[in-house]
Amino acid sequence: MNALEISLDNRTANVKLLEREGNRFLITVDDNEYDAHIIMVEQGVYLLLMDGKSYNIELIEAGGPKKYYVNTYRYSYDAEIIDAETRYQKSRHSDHGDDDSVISSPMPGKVVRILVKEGDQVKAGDTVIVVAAMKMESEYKVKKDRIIKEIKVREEDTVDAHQPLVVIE
Amino acid sequence: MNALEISLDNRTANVKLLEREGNRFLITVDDNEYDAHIIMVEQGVYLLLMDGKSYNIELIEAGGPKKYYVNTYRYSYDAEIIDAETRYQKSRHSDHGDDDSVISSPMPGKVVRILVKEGDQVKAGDTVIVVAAMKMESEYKVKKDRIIKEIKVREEDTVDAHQPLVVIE
Amino acid sequence: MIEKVLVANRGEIAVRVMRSCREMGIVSVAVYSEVDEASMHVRYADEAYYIGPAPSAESYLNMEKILEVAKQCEADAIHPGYGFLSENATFSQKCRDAGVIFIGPGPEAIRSMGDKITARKNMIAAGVPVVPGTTEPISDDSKAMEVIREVGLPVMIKASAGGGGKGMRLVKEEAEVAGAIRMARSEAATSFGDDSVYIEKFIDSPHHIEFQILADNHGNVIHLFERECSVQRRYQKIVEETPSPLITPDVREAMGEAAVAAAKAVNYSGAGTIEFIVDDDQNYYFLEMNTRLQVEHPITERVVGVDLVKEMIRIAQGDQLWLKQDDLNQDGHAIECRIYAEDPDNNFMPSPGRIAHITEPKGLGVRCDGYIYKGYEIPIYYDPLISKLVCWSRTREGAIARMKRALYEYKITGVKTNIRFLERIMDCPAFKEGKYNTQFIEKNQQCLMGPQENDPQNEDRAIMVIFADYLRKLDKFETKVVAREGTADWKVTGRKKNLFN
Amino acid sequence: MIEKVLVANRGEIAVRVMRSCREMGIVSVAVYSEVDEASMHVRYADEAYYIGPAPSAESYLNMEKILEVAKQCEADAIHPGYGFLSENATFSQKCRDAGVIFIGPGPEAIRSMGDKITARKNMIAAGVPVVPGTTEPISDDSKAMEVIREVGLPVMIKASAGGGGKGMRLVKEEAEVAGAIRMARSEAATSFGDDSVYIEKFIDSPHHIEFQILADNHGNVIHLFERECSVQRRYQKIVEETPSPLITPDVREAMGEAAVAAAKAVNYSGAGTIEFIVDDDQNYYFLEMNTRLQVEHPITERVVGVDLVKEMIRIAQGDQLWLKQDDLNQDGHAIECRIYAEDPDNNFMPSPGRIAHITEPKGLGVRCDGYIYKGYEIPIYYDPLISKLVCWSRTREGAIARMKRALYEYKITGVKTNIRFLERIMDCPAFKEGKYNTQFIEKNQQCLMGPQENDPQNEDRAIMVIFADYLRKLDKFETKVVAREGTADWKVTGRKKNLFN
Repeated sequence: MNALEISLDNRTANVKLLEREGNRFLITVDDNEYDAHIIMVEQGVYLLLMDGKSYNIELIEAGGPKKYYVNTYRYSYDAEIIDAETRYQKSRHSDHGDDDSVISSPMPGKVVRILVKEGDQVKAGDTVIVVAAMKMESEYKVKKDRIIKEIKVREEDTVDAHQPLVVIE
Repeated sequence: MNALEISLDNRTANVKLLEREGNRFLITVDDNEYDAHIIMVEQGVYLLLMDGKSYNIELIEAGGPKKYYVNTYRYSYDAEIIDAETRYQKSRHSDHGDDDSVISSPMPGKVVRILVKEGDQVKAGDTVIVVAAMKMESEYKVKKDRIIKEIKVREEDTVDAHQPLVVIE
Repeated sequence: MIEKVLVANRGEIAVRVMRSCREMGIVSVAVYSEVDEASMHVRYADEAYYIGPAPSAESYLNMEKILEVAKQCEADAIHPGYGFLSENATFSQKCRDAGVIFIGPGPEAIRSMGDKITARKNMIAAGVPVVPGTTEPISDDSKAMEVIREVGLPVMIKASAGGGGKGMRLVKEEAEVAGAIRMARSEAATSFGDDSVYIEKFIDSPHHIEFQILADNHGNVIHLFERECSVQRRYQKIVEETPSPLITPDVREAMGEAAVAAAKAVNYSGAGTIEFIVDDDQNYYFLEMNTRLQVEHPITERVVGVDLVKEMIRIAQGDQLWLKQDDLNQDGHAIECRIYAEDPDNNFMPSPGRIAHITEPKGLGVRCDGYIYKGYEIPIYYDPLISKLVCWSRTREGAIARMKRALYEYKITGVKTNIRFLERIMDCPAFKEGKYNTQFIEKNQQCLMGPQENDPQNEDRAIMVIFADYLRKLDKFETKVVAREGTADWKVTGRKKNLFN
Repeated sequence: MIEKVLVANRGEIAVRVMRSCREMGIVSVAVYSEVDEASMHVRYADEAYYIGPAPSAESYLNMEKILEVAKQCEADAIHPGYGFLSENATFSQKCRDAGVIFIGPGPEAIRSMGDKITARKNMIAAGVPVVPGTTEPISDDSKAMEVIREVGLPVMIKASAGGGGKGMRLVKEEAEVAGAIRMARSEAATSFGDDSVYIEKFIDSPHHIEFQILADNHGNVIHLFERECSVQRRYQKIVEETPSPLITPDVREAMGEAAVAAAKAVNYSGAGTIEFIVDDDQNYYFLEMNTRLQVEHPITERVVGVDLVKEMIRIAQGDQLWLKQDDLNQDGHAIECRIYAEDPDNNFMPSPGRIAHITEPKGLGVRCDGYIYKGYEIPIYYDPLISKLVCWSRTREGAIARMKRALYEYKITGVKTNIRFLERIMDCPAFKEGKYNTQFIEKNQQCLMGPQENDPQNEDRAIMVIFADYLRKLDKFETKVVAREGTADWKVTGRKKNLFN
């Protein structure tokens, strides 16, 4: 987890954590290295102290824990954390808006919740299964109206990457 | 859950929910019946509308989800929810500060977390097991330094009231 | 003596009225619509009653229901705030009939100022200058042409019952006259149910300057000086200040006297505002009277040192004005910025939604009259005004500097606001020099809407904070859910304490 | 020109100084101790530097470290706020030596006012009335007896280097004199490293009235009228107001002139306060000078219309005073209440801790200068002052009413505060009538500390809200963790919608 991509409006930056001690972070953002204190002073309100300067930056979750709306003093940005899970979800979304016939997780994880039974009719956008992977819960949804054909796992199961979890038709 | 006791400083009141629809509550407090809108406007900040009057009441959790410090305009109170679980805990605390040799839950529930292994040495006040019962998580602790003799359940197990969970010595 | 006041309004103005009630020891009563149960005016009031569904017509404009609540809770008086029922003669009448004091003028005064032609006639009779034009509704096109030739083109065709830009037509050439009158008439009929229109000479790029007046029920009228309201966008005021940087003391005195005469001409009672349009040579013409408290009243309160709501309540209960004209003077300079939930980068579209976080400006010379709070959901049904930020200083320069400081401190997340846009107004040379008129926004587009420059350093800081937040979430998540399954790399890294001294 | 100011302080005063810096376009620099990383002054500042561990001696009193930061960040000047290094002549000297402007008087003026005997001598020479007593340190007991017989018992034995009640002894009978001198001397030696003591006539139940002055480096001195500071508890001011309800215009003028003379006598520069004790007959005596900004300066700012911090900065950079004595007058009435994190029901013990929730008062005539925010942890290391609530109105009565309204609005949960105690002061007849002196708190115990009456209805409401909160938690918990395992009874109950219309 010490390296990932973060998109900010049209830019995508590579971010890497080199060192951390409490609120102090050594981070590279693309080619720039920074040594900063980053303190959450109120819920979603951050104070960044760096090179003696004091900056106030506020974050709002914008639909999920990995999407943000960021307010700095004069600029606001839409941002997104792009980790392996996001990339996978994105690649799935790019294929003509259709579902795979098997729902799986791109990473090893643990089944948190199964929201359907075999034979259920689900609607486009319904969440079928929730998997905790990469230490975050991820919801897996269908893109069109579907029928749940088979559920291959149970809640609390530990699952491998790409292991079939739910079969739909 | 529609009836329980709430202590407020030195008073203990019987509270009963008669009806509820959204923010509207029909409640009896001891012998008085009230029809009130109770709205959480901010985290811990409540607006109570009753008989046309508007009251602001703020709650702070004071060591656990069942203990409160309550601020009304001119008065502040220490308060505690006394449900079956609390009563049980209290009764246990009253017996000379010693542990039972078997830890159990007074109500049916589900084991959320077991924090010890058999043979572990635990210190006075350590939490041994967490059980979700009465829809709240309750921690069960030892009162003195103990050794864990036997663990009779596993995490996620559903347990009955008074079923032995952990044996200590 | 008024002991209980029902505030027939919501938002910042309802809270503001209740504050004065509380200081006077008066019980305040809120009324609220379905979506306003947790709104600040309900939280602030001593009593609160539900009056109907969210749409104004079914709640805040529901006269019968509001009067019913007033009777039921035994309110002595109703304060209408601004907007909603505040300039409704029928409501003022209904209050009178129901034996509840309407804190504002009687229905007669509202009516005679509400109909623009009647108002013009009254003003002419009282010796108050009006914009040259007709004094009677236009009967036919040839009569109209006569007037137009007299006052000269361009002219405005206006609806007598009008307001807010509706039923208005600008005419630049004689050929357009007949069509313009027809269209204005039709729009007026649709909007106000009255197709009377009249003609006024069009004054290009005027200043908009208004005078605050107070009139009691004993014939005493005073004015509390002017407010310069020329910073407007689509007839909507954004920034107001007092004193006006345009007018000289002589003109101020004359306009003040005209304002008092205007109020006297209609037997006015309560707080009211006489709006003038003023050209660059300080010629001033009566435009209309707002027979209520204005949004921008706080700048007058600060510079004159008067609580206008308290005065309104005292007048309503029959007190004589305790302030005399000679007691009053303008002390220092005050500016108001209106904070709206709107998106300046997207044609100022309203931006309702939930407030994620709010930090309001404070300190010396700052007043922030708002009503939203963290977690509050701004409803889609009402005005997008969030608050009014008022800054005072001994000098105009100092007041602008203070406003910039206050706008810097003001942080709202969750909805878009015009705060940064207001900062650009404060930085605009035309504003700083006090040389602006109602064309200010149009004329200073470059200065006000300049493109955001990219700042990669600022981007990097935002990225770092997002990263830190993500790590914090993982941290929390790990502790909560997948704890004791091994320690992630980054935490091990964090433990290498020796690397940081 | 000062372009960057390091604020060598924390809490509300650091934020307040930075606000004025920002309005002047000056870059502000915060310094912070280990526990203050997330404190408001760090968040507010443009720049922020760590200076050491939590105890003041290792951070906010660490002159070398603060000067090192000032040099490093190229600050032009240091504002010391109040407390900490603000009246430290050595620090003023060190700043001078380091080429950094100390925003305050030079070391000479601080020293000559810091030593009480020297100050007395200077005042006598300048014709400023002082409390009858010695002008030299007491050499022996017989000399002391001579003075005591001259001024008459009771007297106070005071430490020359003293302040804040330390090294003070009240003597009522001749037999106590020798012992009192010995004890005062010993306490003074321990506390201040200087055992010089002197004698002053004891004035019973005096008023404490101070004058604000401003002096530039060009010999110009003005005063900004008085502040009445008699509401004290253990020598700690709680409520201040201006104008004083005690003194008449004649006495005010004479005291103002004395204050100016006092400042001139020590070649004072910057903002300072001359403290007087005043008896019921309005006889006034110089008590001491505070050579810094006072906590209670905002009431003067409001009534006189001056930003004192800005004036301090202008003076420090060598500007001439732009305000003349004749420009100044007292407009209306202002009251300050000091909000402390303390428990009035438990002997005013400090109550540090985490702020669970805060609602600050706003609106017309209210200024709330604070620094805490929701989630902020008030540290145990520093002053328990949370904020200063300042209310203004045209009249004293109006200011009290407004203060009561503001205190009503002020809600802080998580730590105990003195807010309700302050409300009781506002309600106390002696205060309302303006007839009080420094014995006010002691004399009005019944009115101020009256026992809380039980209110069963209020209890019931609290209980209902707790119940609702508990149900909400269950609701949430059920949805999250044990969902889909069946529906609890109370939810079924909730669904019987028909019972509610």
